[in-house]
Amino acid sequence: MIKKIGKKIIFEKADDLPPNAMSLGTTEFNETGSWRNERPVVDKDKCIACGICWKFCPDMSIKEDAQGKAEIDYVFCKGCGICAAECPVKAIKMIEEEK
Amino acid sequence: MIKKIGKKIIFEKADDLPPNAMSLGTTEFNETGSWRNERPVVDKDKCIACGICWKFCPDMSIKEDAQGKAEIDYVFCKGCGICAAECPVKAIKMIEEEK
Amino acid sequence: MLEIRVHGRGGQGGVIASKILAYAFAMEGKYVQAFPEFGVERRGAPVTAFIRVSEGKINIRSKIYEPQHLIVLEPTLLGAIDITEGLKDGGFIVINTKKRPDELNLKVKNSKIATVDATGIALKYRLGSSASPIVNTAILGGFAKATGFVKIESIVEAIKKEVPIKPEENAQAAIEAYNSTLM
Amino acid sequence: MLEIRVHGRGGQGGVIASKILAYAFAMEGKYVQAFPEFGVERRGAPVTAFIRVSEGKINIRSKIYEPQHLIVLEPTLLGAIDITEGLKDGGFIVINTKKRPDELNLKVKNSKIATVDATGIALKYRLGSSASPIVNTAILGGFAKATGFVKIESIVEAIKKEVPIKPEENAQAAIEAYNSTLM
Amino acid sequence: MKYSIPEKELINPGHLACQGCGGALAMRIVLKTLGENTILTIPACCWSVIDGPFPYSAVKVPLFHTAFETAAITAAGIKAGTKKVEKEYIHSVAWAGDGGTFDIGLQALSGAAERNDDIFYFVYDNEAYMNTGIQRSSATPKGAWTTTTPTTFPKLESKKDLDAIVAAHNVPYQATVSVSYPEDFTKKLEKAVKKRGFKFFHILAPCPPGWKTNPEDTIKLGRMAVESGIFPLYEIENGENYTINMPSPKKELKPVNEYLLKQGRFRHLKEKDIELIQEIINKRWEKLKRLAGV
Amino acid sequence: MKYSIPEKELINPGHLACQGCGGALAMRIVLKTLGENTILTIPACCWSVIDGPFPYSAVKVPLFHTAFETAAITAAGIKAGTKKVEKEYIHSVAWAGDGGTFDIGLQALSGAAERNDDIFYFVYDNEAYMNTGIQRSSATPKGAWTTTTPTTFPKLESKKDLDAIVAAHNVPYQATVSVSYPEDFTKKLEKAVKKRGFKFFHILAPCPPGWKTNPEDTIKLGRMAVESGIFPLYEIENGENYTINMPSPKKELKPVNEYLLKQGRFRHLKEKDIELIQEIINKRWEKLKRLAGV
Amino acid sequence: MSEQKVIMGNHALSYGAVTSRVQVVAAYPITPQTQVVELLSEMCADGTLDAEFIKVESEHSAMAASIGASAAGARAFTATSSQGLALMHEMLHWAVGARLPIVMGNINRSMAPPWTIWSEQTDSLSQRDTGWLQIYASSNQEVYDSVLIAYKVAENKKVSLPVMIVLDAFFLSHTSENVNLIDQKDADRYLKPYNPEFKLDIKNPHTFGGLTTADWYMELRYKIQKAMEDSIDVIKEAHKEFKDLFGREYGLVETYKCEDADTILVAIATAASTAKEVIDELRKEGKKVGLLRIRFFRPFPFDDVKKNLKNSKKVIVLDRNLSPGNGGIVYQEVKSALYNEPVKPKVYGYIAGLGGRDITVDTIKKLFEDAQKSEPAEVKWMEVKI
Amino acid sequence: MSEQKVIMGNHALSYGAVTSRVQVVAAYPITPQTQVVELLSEMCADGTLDAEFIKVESEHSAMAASIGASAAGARAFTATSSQGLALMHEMLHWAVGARLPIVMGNINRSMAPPWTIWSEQTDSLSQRDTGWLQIYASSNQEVYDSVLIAYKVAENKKVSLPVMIVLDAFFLSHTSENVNLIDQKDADRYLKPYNPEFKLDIKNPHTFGGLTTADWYMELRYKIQKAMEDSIDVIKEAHKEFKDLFGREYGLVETYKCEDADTILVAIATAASTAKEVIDELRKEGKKVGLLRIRFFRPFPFDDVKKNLKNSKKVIVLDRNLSPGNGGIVYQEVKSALYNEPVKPKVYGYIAGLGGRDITVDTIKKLFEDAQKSEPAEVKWMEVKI
Ligand SMILES: Cc1ncc(C[n+]2csc(CCOP(=O)(O)OP(=O)(O)O)c2C)c(N)n1
Ligand SMILES: Cc1ncc(C[n+]2csc(CCOP(=O)(O)OP(=O)(O)O)c2C)c(N)n1
Ligand code: SF4
Ligand code: SF4
Ligand code: SF4
Ligand code: SF4
Repeated sequence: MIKKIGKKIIFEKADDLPPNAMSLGTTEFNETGSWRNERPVVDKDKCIACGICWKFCPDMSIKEDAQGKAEIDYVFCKGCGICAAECPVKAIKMIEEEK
Repeated sequence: MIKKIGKKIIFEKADDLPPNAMSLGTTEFNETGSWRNERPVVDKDKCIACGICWKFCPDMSIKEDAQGKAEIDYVFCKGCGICAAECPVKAIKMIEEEK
Repeated sequence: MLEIRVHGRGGQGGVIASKILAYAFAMEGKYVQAFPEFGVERRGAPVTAFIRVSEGKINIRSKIYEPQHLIVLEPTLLGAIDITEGLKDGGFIVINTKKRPDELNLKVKNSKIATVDATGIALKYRLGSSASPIVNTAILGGFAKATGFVKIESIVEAIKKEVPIKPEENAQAAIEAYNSTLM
Repeated sequence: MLEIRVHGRGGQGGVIASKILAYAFAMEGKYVQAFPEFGVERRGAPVTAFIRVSEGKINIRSKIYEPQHLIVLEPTLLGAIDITEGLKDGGFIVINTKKRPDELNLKVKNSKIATVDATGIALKYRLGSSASPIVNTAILGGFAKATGFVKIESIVEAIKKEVPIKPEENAQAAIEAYNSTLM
Repeated sequence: MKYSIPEKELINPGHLACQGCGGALAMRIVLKTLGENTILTIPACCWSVIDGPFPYSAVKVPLFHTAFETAAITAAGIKAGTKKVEKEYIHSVAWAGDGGTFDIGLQALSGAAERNDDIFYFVYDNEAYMNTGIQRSSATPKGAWTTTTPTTFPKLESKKDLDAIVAAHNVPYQATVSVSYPEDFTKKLEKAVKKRGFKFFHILAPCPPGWKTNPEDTIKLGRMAVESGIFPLYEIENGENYTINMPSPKKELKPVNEYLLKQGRFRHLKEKDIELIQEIINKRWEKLKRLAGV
Repeated sequence: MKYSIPEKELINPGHLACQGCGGALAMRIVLKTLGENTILTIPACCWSVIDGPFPYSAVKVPLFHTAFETAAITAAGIKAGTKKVEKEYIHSVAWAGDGGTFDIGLQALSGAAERNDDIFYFVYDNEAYMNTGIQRSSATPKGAWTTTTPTTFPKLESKKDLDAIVAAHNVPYQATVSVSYPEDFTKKLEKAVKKRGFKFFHILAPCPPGWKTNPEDTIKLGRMAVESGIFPLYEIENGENYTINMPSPKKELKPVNEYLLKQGRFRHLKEKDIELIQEIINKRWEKLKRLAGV
Repeated sequence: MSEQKVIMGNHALSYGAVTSRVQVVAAYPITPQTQVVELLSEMCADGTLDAEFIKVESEHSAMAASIGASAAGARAFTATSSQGLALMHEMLHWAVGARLPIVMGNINRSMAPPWTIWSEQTDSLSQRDTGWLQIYASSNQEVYDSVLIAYKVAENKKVSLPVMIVLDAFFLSHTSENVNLIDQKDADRYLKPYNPEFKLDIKNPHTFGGLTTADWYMELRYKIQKAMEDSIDVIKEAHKEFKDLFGREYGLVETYKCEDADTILVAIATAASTAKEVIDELRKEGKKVGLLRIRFFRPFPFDDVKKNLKNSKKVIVLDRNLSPGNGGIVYQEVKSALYNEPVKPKVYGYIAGLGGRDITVDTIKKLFEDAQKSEPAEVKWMEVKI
Repeated sequence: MSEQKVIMGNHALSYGAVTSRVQVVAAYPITPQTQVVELLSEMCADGTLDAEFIKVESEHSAMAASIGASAAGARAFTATSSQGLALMHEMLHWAVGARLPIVMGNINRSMAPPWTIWSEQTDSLSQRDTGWLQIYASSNQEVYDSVLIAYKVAENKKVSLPVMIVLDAFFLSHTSENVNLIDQKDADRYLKPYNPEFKLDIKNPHTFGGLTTADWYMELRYKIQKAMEDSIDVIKEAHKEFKDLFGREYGLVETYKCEDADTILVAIATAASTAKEVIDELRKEGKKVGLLRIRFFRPFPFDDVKKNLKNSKKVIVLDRNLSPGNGGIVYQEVKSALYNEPVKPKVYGYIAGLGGRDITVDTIKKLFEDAQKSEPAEVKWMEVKI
């Protein structure tokens, strides 16, 4: 029997598997936020909602908040820093993750 | 033991063979004159020794005679007719092989 | 079991001839096999094909080493190769030539020789080009006549089914050959 | 047999650290094995490597499931993954951090914890870039000090032989780490 | 928030690309425009890892993982299959790295282009075999370090001119694009979606570990590549009609040295090496302008 | 007798080519100039039969028969080997048919060209897979019959522009040549022999059974191909410098219909098909002249 | 209703594909397979067959295209031989791992170098570890029928594996003989349209073949082996249904006068057909001999082989192939299959007929003679000139 | 004089190539082989190795280039893994038919799909019919030493065949351990420059591999088989000379406590190394167990296998591979080898460790346990989750 724990898929035995290794779930099981050394932090006051950070994020980790401003999805954000680098008004800062 | 009968190479047994199928003789064993339906015949009077037939023969079957004129090597000539077609003075005729 | 060998030159259609002939036999309810000599012959080089015909299923699947009958599409081959290699006694040899059988001087012991001018017939029906007429259908008429093994009607029907270009003319050529075969 | 596990992130040199350490042991006459966790980890993702050390030939060639000792190159990992999985009692854990062992609050039963500021030392010797300093050589000094299993001289020599870029500085970093390890 | 490219995401986060991966971003942009009537074929490349391990997947369209050398032909096979079994028109998409395209997959690509198979072919070009740890491909630029072109003997040969090779096949549509210019990219995709036959996209996709660059510089590097003319953006229709999109053919190219020196893989280059590279760029740029008739 | 090309023969008669084979003649011409310091690599093609069955061989230089798809790379391997073990400079020569070049061998060819491997590559182009009995290759011209492009559905696609593909690799020397112009052919060979790096020759080699032509017309057809501009003779150096040798760029091309209709493989073509083909030729000829700057 | 034709083995394959209503054909020419492709391309051109024909640039691509088409849910067909088969090798593994019911004809031809175009089974037998089902045919009728049977088996959800139909170069491929073609309507009753459990489906998007770690890869291989084992019954059913509809009977193996035989010849392909002549002759001489023709070499028909051989005293295996450094492949596998049986016949292995050397009635007789008077050995050669 | 290093198996291959003074390297990267190529390209770049390095565009070309170089008389080396090996397949046959003494490293990795990069021997074992000699190594020292031995054997005129050195992905390829490198001068005494009997030689021009009819093709295959058989003695000599010069001893097989064993485990590669631990443990428990490691799988060491197994009661074969539709490859071949012996042990076969699943001390113990209490079967799985 196939179990699901959150986004994780747990097989018990061969019979559970699709024979051709067909996918059954999404990579959202993989919380890549843990990869981060630095975290982007949005200064909402500065943000002009231009969408540039959203456009360039390779990890779909920028969302819109209620005000239409940028909001980071820390579950997945890998901390690459592209958003900070590309923000035209420097509304995003990268700060070191706590060690 | 490897025997040679004319240009033909006769093996007796596996030991005679080069292990990698290396050639030991030339295709001259193969008298391709037998393929001919028509034979080129040179009219030596017309031949101006321009060498054009020689140049175009795919079977190296045109030689020089004592006068420097074209001579056909009937052992190999396959009778394609190129020489006759290309001869600028029509010194070569194709005539049917006897049946 | 009938075992027949066909001789021709690369490009002449000897292999197709063998197939048509086999088909003709098959239409008469026989089991057949037709196959070429397994080579890489080029245009102009001598080629060979074979036919087996039997009342029952043919299990044997090796080559034919000792045919009983021969079909020769190209008279110039008679000088070039030994067409009678392995030939069994007592069969038929059908040859495309203008000559009469007795003019040929073939060294065979007990075979019956038949000749037919398949080239002339092919030219008449404009089969192939004049430089290389296609004689493979005509000669089958000769074979039918000489041997009596297969009906000319079967040959004609096989030709009509198997020959894509000018089937009618090819059939006519076979009939004409049938009618002009010399023995 | 010593069995050691190394934790780091893709790009930090944890696998090389394991190899240098193994080499250092080998120079002291030991038989060694050093190998990475066999994965496809990308830059940033957690990676693991292993070392076996023995007096005799090592025949066993399966992975290490229950290491006795740990080396942790990246303090942020302590939160991200369970570094103590399968850990045997009674070994050493050497961690790159500015903190003192007792500040770490690690849930381990009987392991001795040592810390060393490998990052600080790497930065000082300009190993790697300031954004991603290379801490793998420094921490080995800490390991030598904490465990006493291998001489710092062997570590230094192994570094000099194995590290192609800035071997001297890396060696110095290891020595400085050796001298500043806290337990 | 302003959305200058389609809002809809057809890939999921949690995928396994490195921090700042240009190749991941490229896929994100492409799927936005192609939409759900798309079937992907991916040969061995970083994306065979990025998409996630079984039983997970990052993309929300069907994806067939195929052998390294077969991207174009597998996509052509899929196209032929869908023609027979599906009622809807389907974009059959081959998505490969530069190694899978310029090298081991070139023959299949050329075959599909010659037959004008009705597929999309995308190469996300990170200029080396990244998935196996940064070895030279024929897309690796002259002078670059890789693990098989050590700094003692960096790559001698120029980058293979794949775009010219594809153009020689006279395919209906082809373009060079960059993750740093998503709007240009999207516009070209929209154009191509309407065409039938073979459509080819060459994407420059910066790769932080492979180029030895900082992840946050991915977009910047893509921009510098375009502006310096080392990777100009242009389209070709039917192998003949060239349109240069960027940089402006009227302006001078920005010098390439800044682009090169931002990357660890070029850091060993001497000044005269860089000059040589600059020369080659200038020459190619002139040629491109000639072809575009500007 | 007058010898306008080198007299020496490096192949033997008795070989197994058909009557009037252009491919056989091509080899004869090439070996005359390359001479005895030559090692041939031949993949599957008519020449694997022409050379003769074991234990015989038609050529008087070393010849290595190799797999169909590997001509260029096997020759590159041989070159690398001889570099290490031979004192003399050796011409390592890949000799392949169009199928082995345009299709299944293209990738190896492109790889060798990209690395600028120091070899000769000759394709004798008879415009189909002849050895296996006349199947379509990507070198088969538009409109031609082959056994896989029956007259009910003759080849749709144009001949792949391999010369442009090779040119995109910027190789030191490449040329188109014809067996009907042995002197031009020889001159180019002499030029190429002096170059180091990748040298490419594209030979049009008429094939009587494959083209359904009379054997005696082989040379004539080669000439008509050149004069009609369907196969112009030209050279390219470093992928850039084009020189047109024949026909004269100053004169009008001869119409192609005579060339086509002499061949059985085109006999099914309708007038408008021929017009279309003529148009394509004219366009390509204009393009070639543009590239050559004439 | 059925039509009788006289066709070569290659055309039997083509007609089999047509009768099976294949939807995508991707193939590349090679002697001795070309006629398969030529006829199919004609029939696609003139509309006889409603299929996409991809004229690929290599066999590697032929298999890759077939894989793509099959993954998209279409019925895919291809054919090749020797070098072409070898060039496909990576993709042969692929078709299996992807569990795609592709059917391919392979015309056996010996492997180069030196160049050769003649019959030998090393090309396909050396693919024995790729996971393809393999049928070795011994007549053109069997070739034709096997195409339909192959799809029937391959597409069965319990199997989902590709099938190779193997025929000897020239001895079948170029030999024309009587073949009864099945009426399309009847064929359609036997073989239903392909309706895959999984396919690339935009309405139900999934990824196929993603990176699989040590956690589950082994189980996927287990499932392939299981499918092979399950295919035995599926094949038997397919054969039974075929017989019921069309009257022709096939098995995993074919036996000929085995019941009371004390010496049994094991062979595959056309050599087994010729061997029947020998069996008949020897039987006439009063010798208790029989023939076991292995028709399905994969899955290896363990039960049939054991059952039919166990009561014999001597087994003679004829191998038209060579695994250098070991010996004949069928010999090896037959011995291995019998190994753990309580009572075992002596098993003799002979290699014969490589590179197109003819296997005649005489050749086969010699095997019986030699096995009478000698002991088995790892590698014995028949009719090699040494 | 020799230097000790701590190197991964991949580098052991590279160093082996350097010590063997290879002249042409043509290779293409693939996980888990890349380090072999990377180190060699570095050493070619900096002059440590005086060789031509051809950075080919595919593995198919890697083997073709090696073939060309070897045919020209140079010592050629390459390395690959799984998909790359499979892609070379046609050229593997080629190297054998052309009789070229190429040496290749293959890092075992399971075959896709699904994608996988982990250890399993199906990739190389499924090349068992191509005619390559195959060495399965179980330590990095053995990998390194085997490169020299491989050339020594391959280049012997009696052999003239290519050799594959196989090492498990990660378990050897990426595992660094103590390796003693041989001093170049000593190595040169062992391995002389390659001096081929035949080569592409402008001074003595010949054609190689021309079309060969049924007249003689079979005899050429016979010679390949003969070379395989002759290689047994050549290998033994090469091992002896190696031992005399460098002190390390190898055999076609390695035995461990076999003499008095009633149960013997047969395994290849690293699993056989781990098994020694198990043998030791079980011996301590008083069990008479032993290990037979097959080092050369081609030529198959019939005599050594028979000799060492014939006095045992039970043989357990561990297969990290699968031939779908048959079973474990080593199992099959061992049974086949023992078949005609007068007295035969029971032979058990188990499939374990596919796709990188770890084969631990526990795994191997379970084999012994299972074989104690059960009967053999065609296919048994160990540690598969069903
Ligand atoms: C036949 C074959 N050879 C080699 C490999 C190993 N391999 C997997 S991905 C890869 C590199 C891919 O490079 P590229 O196409 O440039 O994509 P990238 O990894 O850079 O995204 C290689 C060499 C393989 N999977 N198959
Ligand atoms: C891998 C592989 N596929 C197919 C073949 C069969 N084959 C041999 S020659 C040939 C055609 C060669 O065509 P081309 O290269 O144009 O040369 P030509 O025969 O026309 O001279 C083919 C398809 C082969 N030998 N190997
Ligand atoms: S740091 Fe990178 S991953 Fe995180 S939100 Fe910014 S762009 Fe996305
Ligand atoms: S780029 Fe900067 S300003 Fe624009 S939406 Fe993002 S955070 Fe806001
Ligand atoms: S190596 Fe490069 S291309 Fe591959 S995932 Fe990482 S950043 Fe992307
Ligand atoms: S088929 Fe054509 S190319 Fe081949 S040998 Fe005959 S004429 Fe020459």
